[in-house]
Amino acid sequence: MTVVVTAESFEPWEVLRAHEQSLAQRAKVGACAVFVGSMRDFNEGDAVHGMVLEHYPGMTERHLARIVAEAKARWTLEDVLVVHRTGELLPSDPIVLVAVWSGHRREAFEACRHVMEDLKSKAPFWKKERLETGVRWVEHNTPGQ
Amino acid sequence: MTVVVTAESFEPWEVLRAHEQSLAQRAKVGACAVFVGSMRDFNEGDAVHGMVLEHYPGMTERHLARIVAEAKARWTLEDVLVVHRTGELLPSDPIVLVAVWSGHRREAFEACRHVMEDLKSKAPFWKKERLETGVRWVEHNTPGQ
Amino acid sequence: MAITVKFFASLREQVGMDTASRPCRGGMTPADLWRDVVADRPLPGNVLVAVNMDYAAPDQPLKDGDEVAFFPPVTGGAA
Amino acid sequence: MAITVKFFASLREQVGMDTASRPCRGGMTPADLWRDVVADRPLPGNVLVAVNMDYAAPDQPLKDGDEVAFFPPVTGGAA
Repeated sequence: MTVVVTAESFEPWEVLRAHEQSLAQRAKVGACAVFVGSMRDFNEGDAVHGMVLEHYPGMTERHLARIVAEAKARWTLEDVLVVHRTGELLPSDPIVLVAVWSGHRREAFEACRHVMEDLKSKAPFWKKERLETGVRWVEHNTPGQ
Repeated sequence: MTVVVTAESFEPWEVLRAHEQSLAQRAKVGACAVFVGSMRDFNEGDAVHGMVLEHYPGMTERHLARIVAEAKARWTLEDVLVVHRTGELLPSDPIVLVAVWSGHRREAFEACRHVMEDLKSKAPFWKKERLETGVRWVEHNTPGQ
Repeated sequence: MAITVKFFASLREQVGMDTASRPCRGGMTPADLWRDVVADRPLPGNVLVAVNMDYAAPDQPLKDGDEVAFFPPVTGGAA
Repeated sequence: MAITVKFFASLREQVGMDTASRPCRGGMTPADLWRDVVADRPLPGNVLVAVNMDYAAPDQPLKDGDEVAFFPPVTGGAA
């Protein structure tokens, strides 16, 4: 399992291609479920020109690793990959990637969605949006389930 | 929306990278959910060395397009991509790719899973496995939900 | 004109043909067509029927020019 | 030794500091620590507390050397 928190832009499909080459037992994998969250150019009715993603270094990595470990304990998974951006982002930049490899699709779907919801509700990240008229902190998350 | 049925091997992450470049409104997309199904080297306790995927040309494309259209009517989606292999496969070859782009993660997750389950239960594909001892038709699908 | 019949996958191997053609009789159904083409065994209960590439019931009336397919439960997608 | 205090995001901007340090008193809690550091306003009800990078209650007893963080509801991930 791999957790990456990075201030560098990342290309999710290239990250997935490279990571999959590293899987020890690719022919045990029948299913891979992936989620990619990216920055939209609008939110709550306003045009958004950019974003700063702040986080709590140390606690972030610790909690992402715990979320992934909990998923591996609950489902039968071959591998899990989580990548999360920090720093300055522009519209359509990838923010988060969650990928789960498993023998069967049910496990892959359920674990991927669970890791994503857990991450949103627990991992210490905060978004500050740059609007036409100034900046604002995002106050709450949209419900995902 | 795009549906591809192909006898050629495909690289899902490269297909996704290329397809995403074609999205008209990338900055409207906040969420992308993807499922990739690939060939395992075991099934029902037996080692599987290869597989032939037979389909009903014409009906396959027609039903995949209908499944995608139903998903677009039910959820607010920016785009949907479905790719399904036919012909001779080897272990770890990708079989199916379903990708859904949406403004929000709930829609992307739900639509991706729904399209995948619909595809499995309705699209006219049949798997014939090559075992150590000969060939056998796969008789039924594993439940996904 | 006539009715085209197609068989797929394990059913194709069992009946020993992939395509056939039969004249259309008034009120004919896929079940009737099966009896015309596969004389030696009844239509298995788990076999799926498509008429003109849409799923159909075995007792749906057919018309001249229809394409009828018989096939086993589908097994595409992933594990 | 002492207790390290960290503030993040909008809370960091509101209290006007990102890090502080305070001596540890016996039986001290994060709520006590907040009063020591942010004299002019009470601990907001929606503020989250972490002690040594684990979520904690505002009344959990602290010990010397702990790192205490105060921050608003988290908003990572995707739309």
